[in-house]
Amino acid sequence: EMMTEVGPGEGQVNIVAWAGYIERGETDKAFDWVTKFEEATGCKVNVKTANTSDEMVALMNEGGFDLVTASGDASLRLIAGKRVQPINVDLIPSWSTVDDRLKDAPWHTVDGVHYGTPYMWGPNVLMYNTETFKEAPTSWNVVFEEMDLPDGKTNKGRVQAYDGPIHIADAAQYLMFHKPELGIKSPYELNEDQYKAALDLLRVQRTLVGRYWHDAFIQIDDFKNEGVVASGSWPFQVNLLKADKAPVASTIPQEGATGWADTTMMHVDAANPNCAYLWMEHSLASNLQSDLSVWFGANPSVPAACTDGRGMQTAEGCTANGLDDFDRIRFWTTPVSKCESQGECVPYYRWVSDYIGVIGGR
Amino acid sequence: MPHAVSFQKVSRHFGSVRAVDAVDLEVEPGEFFAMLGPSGSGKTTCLRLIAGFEQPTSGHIEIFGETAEGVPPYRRNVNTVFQDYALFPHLNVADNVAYGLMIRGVGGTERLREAEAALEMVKLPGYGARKPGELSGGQRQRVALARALVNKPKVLLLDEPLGALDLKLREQMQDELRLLQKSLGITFVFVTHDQGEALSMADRIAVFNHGRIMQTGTPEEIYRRPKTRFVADFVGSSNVLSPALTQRLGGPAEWASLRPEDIRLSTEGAEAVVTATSFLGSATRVTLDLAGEKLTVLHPAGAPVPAPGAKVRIAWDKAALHLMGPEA
Amino acid sequence: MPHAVSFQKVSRHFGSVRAVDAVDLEVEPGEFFAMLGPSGSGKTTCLRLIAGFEQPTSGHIEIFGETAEGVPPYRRNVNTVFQDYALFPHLNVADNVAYGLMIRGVGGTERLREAEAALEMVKLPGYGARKPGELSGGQRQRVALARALVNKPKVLLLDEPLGALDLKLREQMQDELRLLQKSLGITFVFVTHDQGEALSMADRIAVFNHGRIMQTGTPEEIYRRPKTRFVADFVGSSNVLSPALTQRLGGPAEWASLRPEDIRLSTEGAEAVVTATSFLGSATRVTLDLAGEKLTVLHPAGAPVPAPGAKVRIAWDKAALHLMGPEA
Amino acid sequence: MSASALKATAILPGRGGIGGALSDAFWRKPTLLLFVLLTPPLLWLGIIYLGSLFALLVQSFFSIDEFSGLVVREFTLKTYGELLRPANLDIIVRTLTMAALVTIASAILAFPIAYFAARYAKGRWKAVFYLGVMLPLWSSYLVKVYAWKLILAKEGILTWIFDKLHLTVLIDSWLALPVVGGNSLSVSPTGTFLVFVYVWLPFMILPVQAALERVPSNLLEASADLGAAPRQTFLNVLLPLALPGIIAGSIFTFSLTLGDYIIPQIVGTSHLYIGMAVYAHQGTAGNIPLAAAFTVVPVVIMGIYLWLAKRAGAFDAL
Amino acid sequence: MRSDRHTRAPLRLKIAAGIGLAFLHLPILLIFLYAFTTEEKSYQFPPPGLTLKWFAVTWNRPDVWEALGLSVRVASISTVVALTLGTLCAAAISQTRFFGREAISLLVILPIALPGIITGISLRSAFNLAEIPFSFWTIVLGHATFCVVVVYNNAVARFRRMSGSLIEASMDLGADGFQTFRHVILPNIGTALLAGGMLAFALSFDEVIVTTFTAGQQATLPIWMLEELVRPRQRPVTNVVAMVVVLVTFLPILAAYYLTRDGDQISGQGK
Ligand SMILES: Nc1ncnc2c1ncn2[C@@H]1O[C@H](COP(=O)(O)OP(=O)(O)OP(=O)(O)O)[C@@H](O)[C@H]1O
Ligand SMILES: Nc1ncnc2c1ncn2[C@@H]1O[C@H](COP(=O)(O)OP(=O)(O)OP(=O)(O)O)[C@@H](O)[C@H]1O
Ligand SMILES: NCCCCNCCCN
Ligand SMILES: [Mg+2]
Ligand SMILES: [Mg+2]
Repeated sequence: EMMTEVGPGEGQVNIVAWAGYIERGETDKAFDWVTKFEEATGCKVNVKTANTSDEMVALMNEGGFDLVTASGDASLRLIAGKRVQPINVDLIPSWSTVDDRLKDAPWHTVDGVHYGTPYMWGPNVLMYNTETFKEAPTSWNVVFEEMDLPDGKTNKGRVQAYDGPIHIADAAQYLMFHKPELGIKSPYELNEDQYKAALDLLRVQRTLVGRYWHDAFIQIDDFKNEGVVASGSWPFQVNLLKADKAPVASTIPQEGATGWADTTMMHVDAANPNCAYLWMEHSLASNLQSDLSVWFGANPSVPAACTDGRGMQTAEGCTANGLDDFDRIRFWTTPVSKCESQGECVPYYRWVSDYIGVIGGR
Repeated sequence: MPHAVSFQKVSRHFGSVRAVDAVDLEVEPGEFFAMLGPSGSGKTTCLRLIAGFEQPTSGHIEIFGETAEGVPPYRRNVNTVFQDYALFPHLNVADNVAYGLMIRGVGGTERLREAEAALEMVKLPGYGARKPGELSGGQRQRVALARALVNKPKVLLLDEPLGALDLKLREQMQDELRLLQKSLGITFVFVTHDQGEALSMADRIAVFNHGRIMQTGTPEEIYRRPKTRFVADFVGSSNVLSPALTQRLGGPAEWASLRPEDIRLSTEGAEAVVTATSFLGSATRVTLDLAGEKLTVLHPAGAPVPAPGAKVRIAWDKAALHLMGPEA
Repeated sequence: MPHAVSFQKVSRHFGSVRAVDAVDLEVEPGEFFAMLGPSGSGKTTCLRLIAGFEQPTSGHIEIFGETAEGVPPYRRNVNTVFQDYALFPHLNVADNVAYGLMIRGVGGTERLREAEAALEMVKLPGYGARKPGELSGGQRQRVALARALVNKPKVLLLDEPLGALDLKLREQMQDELRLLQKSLGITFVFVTHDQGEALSMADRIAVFNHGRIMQTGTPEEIYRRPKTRFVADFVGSSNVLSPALTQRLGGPAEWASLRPEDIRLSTEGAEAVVTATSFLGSATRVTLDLAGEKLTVLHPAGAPVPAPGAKVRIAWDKAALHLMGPEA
Repeated sequence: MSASALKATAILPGRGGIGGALSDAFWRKPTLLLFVLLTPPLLWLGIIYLGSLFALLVQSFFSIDEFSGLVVREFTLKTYGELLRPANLDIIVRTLTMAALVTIASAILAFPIAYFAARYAKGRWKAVFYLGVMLPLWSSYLVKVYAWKLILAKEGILTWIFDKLHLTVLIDSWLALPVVGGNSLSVSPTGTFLVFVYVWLPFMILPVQAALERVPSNLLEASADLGAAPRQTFLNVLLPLALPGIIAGSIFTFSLTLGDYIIPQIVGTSHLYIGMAVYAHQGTAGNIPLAAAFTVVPVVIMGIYLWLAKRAGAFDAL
Repeated sequence: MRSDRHTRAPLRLKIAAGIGLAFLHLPILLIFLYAFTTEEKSYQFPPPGLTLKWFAVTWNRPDVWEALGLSVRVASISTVVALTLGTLCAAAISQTRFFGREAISLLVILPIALPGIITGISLRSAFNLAEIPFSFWTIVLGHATFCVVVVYNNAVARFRRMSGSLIEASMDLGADGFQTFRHVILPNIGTALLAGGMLAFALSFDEVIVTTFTAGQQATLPIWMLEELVRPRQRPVTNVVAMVVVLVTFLPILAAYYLTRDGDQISGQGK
């Protein structure tokens, strides 16, 4: 049921996307990669913002959308649930320009079949307040363990964590570094003991966190108005806060970082398949990759976007965003029970309910 | 000429309640007919059967010779003056009165003219522009009357129309209503539980109890020759004598009634003890204990009133003792 | 012994309305005192001044010799039976009656016992568990009475307590109330606009009009010797004769009152025309036209009733003509 | 007049036409009228609304496939097992506690306003009170909630005011309390509570005022007459008689708190409430069966609540 | 009229009522204040400066008009539906007696007594099951469902106060069922329907939760506000919108108050 040709556009395309992924110049006039597309193709772009991978899966399960910018922890679920359709890369002329590291990435390629076009990837950084931290913190411990921060005050109530079960992986990665005896190979593949250790760490974190962040913009607000000084975050928030002249910066501490690599995937029942294909091509072929990587502070899936001058990105910018750190980042992926590294792992559904429990104080 | 209203074995039951129970009734054209009876005796239900708000459970109703069953109220040439007047609060007095004409499609000026004429008839000329809320109880009652009369109904039904008025106003309205009825010649069927009102106003009275008619007759008949203990008791606070007492007083062993105003305090006759006296203005009511039964005497004004506890003798005209048979 | 209630030049004004206007009043201990008057004449306001719901604009009030101004209702040993009873709908009958005791901290069993005793007194034993909504009007009235009496007040105020009851029940309650008052010896102050009620129940009556007391006296005084036209007219439907008519009939040129029951249809005397007759049961009311003035005669039962239009002559005892002076 | 009155017939012809015929039919068969009246609302509420509700509740007996997140349509009690896990019981208890506290606080705050409006405010003042309650009801719920965020934030208005008054210590010591405290007012259960009370308060005032307006003033006089001081009258007469109104209002405050997910998300500590849990399981996690199982909780609670309220006569006061 | 037996309120009551009203209104004044702030990204207190420019900005934002238009249309249609269903139900309940009356009054109250999120997700999952795509009408369906009750309550209360004999009086005077409805029932319950309708409109106009579940991709004003508040572009614009809504509704609320008050007086005059 893969499409074999792209016909004329249907007039619109409905996309589920992460905050900051699809901009039409409303927040900042300079960042607009939608208007020209709409003018050129006649496909009006409707965006529904989702805050977590789970929301994306839920929205796609419910239907009514053509495309989704799914991260690795959502993409495989969508494929397994038959919510997305195989992509005919022959209908996307710019496919060849895609980063080779991403072309056959396992989070969108199953049994050699492609289920989407790579969109963008990047790390989950540690955002911090530069007035509190004169120097960048070197460890994630500022958000995991109770301590006094450089300004002499405790970190209690002044740090945040992501309100999504996938944050368990951040804890696991922290333990990988600090408790090698647990034998964690991948933060997404945890046996019962490793999993328990991660939850225990998160329970400590709960005592430090006043409010978890769920929405990028609310996190921005909390950094401004609620005295939050450190949190796992996305480069996007860092960029926006900096633009508002807020005293923040970001870093990837010694333990490394989890990250995301997102794929534009198409719904099995997409009502607007032609516009969807046109968008996928647009996402690789235009200024989009370049501007997006500046705007969000992450890396394009088309390496040429760093250098070919179609958008604002530069080679230095790409390097700063970590284009060369691909191998250091552990990309979000859905934990499954039959895991490669140790046979039997705690599956994702338990992550979901247990993380709710941890936030609830259990 | 057919009867104005005729009931043939009409019953109206609500579940197990026999509100109206096999009633035969005839109201003559042009008559002022009163239905009298205690609360819950079925008077209102009878009226509603005539108006068409209730359907008989069984029996047959005719209005001026025409079958009434199955005819909705709005097709009966019969109008009602409701106990609470039921004036339309959103319409002014003139529009209230003209309502029936408006429904029948009478034009604006024409119907307002007729409404004004009707208001004049009830002595409320020039009140047309007021809202019902701005009228006193008696005035509202007249508007309700005008609203019904303007339609020239063949029968006018009135459900305790004077119940809410105070004494003075009530007496005045009684006189006016009667005058109006006589001058218009419309058949009035009038419901009341006030025996005085029924006696003073009606040409004929039907006394109701438990959904049945106990007696029908002129006020004099009802008052002087009650057929049953109930009627004697209910109409004017009569003394009802048990067969034993009647016999003791020299009559046959039958139930009897003896009007308080027919008893004289005298020097001879049966002896009784005064238990209470109560000044009524035009007379004094003296309550006696006669051989263990209570007896009321209406003692004319002027004469000296015996004190409670005094022994008195009582007398009456033979004719005043009305016999009702051994089983009344 | 001080007066039970004493008003000295008491006024209560609402803005420009003089609800009570410089009233002097004395109620004696143990008396059954009635306040009679038309609607809006200030009776309720007087009662509320005694109960403490209103404060006088000027003047002085004493209750059993103690100054009442400034004392809140809940500190006056006076209880009220409200016109619409004001029973607490959320409490059952027993708790309603026991309310005052509960407030005073009387224990549960004790106060329920007393409440039951009070209910017995008003002939409602065993009704304690019902809610007020499940009682008839007369029963509610009795509960309100029991609720007030259980506190053994020094003065009991009753604001038209029988107004909402129907005729039969009203008469019965009148008798019961009087008996109760006499047996308990509590001072009753009773408001009514029904002259019959006031006459038959009270030891003394104050007749109100426009916020002022027109006359105070025993029922007989009020009825037979009204001081003013207003009193004569309001108390019992008396004939009020203009000075001109009085003179024509052989009296001085003064206002006079002449009771309908004191007039006889006779063969001699002034000539008048019958305009209407109305059967009252114990008598017939005959309306006459005498030289253009309306005159009512109470014609005893039994005697033949003249037809409307007939010419009759009328007579009365000299003493029956009550003169009220040229300016009454 | 009398002559023409005697000429007319006693029974008049009908109006004719469809209207006339229909009117006659309705009169003859009142059940037909009842049927016509009730069909549209029953179709809408009885079939569509209750049908949907029922369909949702049925889904609580399904489960989801753990990997793909798709609903497995087979009967199971597994989802209820999940609902009864301690973390979820926490959510239920937390929500019920909050709803109860919000309801009580609203009642306490609403009473004086309603009482004043019902008994003392007259003429223009009555209108002022009416507007005073209706306007907040008409102002955007969301904007109000965000205004509170502004008020309660660590860098917010309350802090600013208390700072100017040199009373910051008051806020700080309150925030230091366990359970109710937190990092700042807007990140504490206290904040959530305040905003809930604020937003639902008008829903309590209106029915309480209606109930108080229906208390005849002579009952209060009767109470005073029987010796009750104002406080005793309040406790023994006014409060019991206003109770149906309070219950009617509490239907709103309680149920709105039970289901709201926006307020605790914007002002709160990330601890879940039932509304948030339902929203998260439905929207974020796509776990419709668990979301449905969660909704059973308010449905059961409100069912019992409504039944009790109906018995207390609260529906008349709504 | 002597409802005013108590002339003066106790001071403590006045203070408590005053505090309550202040609590209700100070945050609203704040909303008004921030409609004029010069700071556009985030709020700070006190505002750095005041300006009127946001009114112009708001006026020129097409998304505001779109959302407003949708909200007005949804609320109007929902109100019409609620008026119809609520009046029918109220008429049936108060004019007739039948088995299941109690159940119906419960049924009508249920949608507002159950949290909105339940109404929302029930309808949403029903739409899914029935494969009904989201549309204007799915929003109306959700809103009208919980609006019925406010109309119903107002109408039932008015019916209860309306003397039962009015309808009989009308029929007695020759008006059939439809004429009676047109000339007596409607004028008498009119103001109650108006008040109920206004409340229904208000509820619908401001509903977030049910809309979230039944709107799909459409943005009513509250949904627009939610988006705007979470991801602010020009923060004061939301305040301007909120403020204008309050001011624009001021007069109709006042009008409804006087209308229904008069209605109560008329129907309460029966003594
Ligand atoms: N619609 C009804 N449903 C059930 N019972 C009814 C109905 N209408 C009347 N009844 C009962 O029928 C009986 C007669 O009622 P009706 O109203 O005719 O009495 P009434 O003589 O007019 O009394 P009142 O003087 O109190 O008005 C009463 O017992 C009453 O309760
Ligand atoms: N609170 C008040 N405010 C203004 N006017 C009042 C008030 N209370 C009574 N009045 C007026 O004072 C006058 C006397 O009223 P009051 O209630 O004492 O009369 P009443 O004799 O009891 O009449 P009714 O027989 O109608 O009960 C009336 O004109 C009344 O309108
Ligand atoms: N004024 C808006 C508050 C939202 C209330 N919504 C009630 C709907 C309940 N289903
Ligand atoms: Mg009756
Ligand atoms: Mg009075």
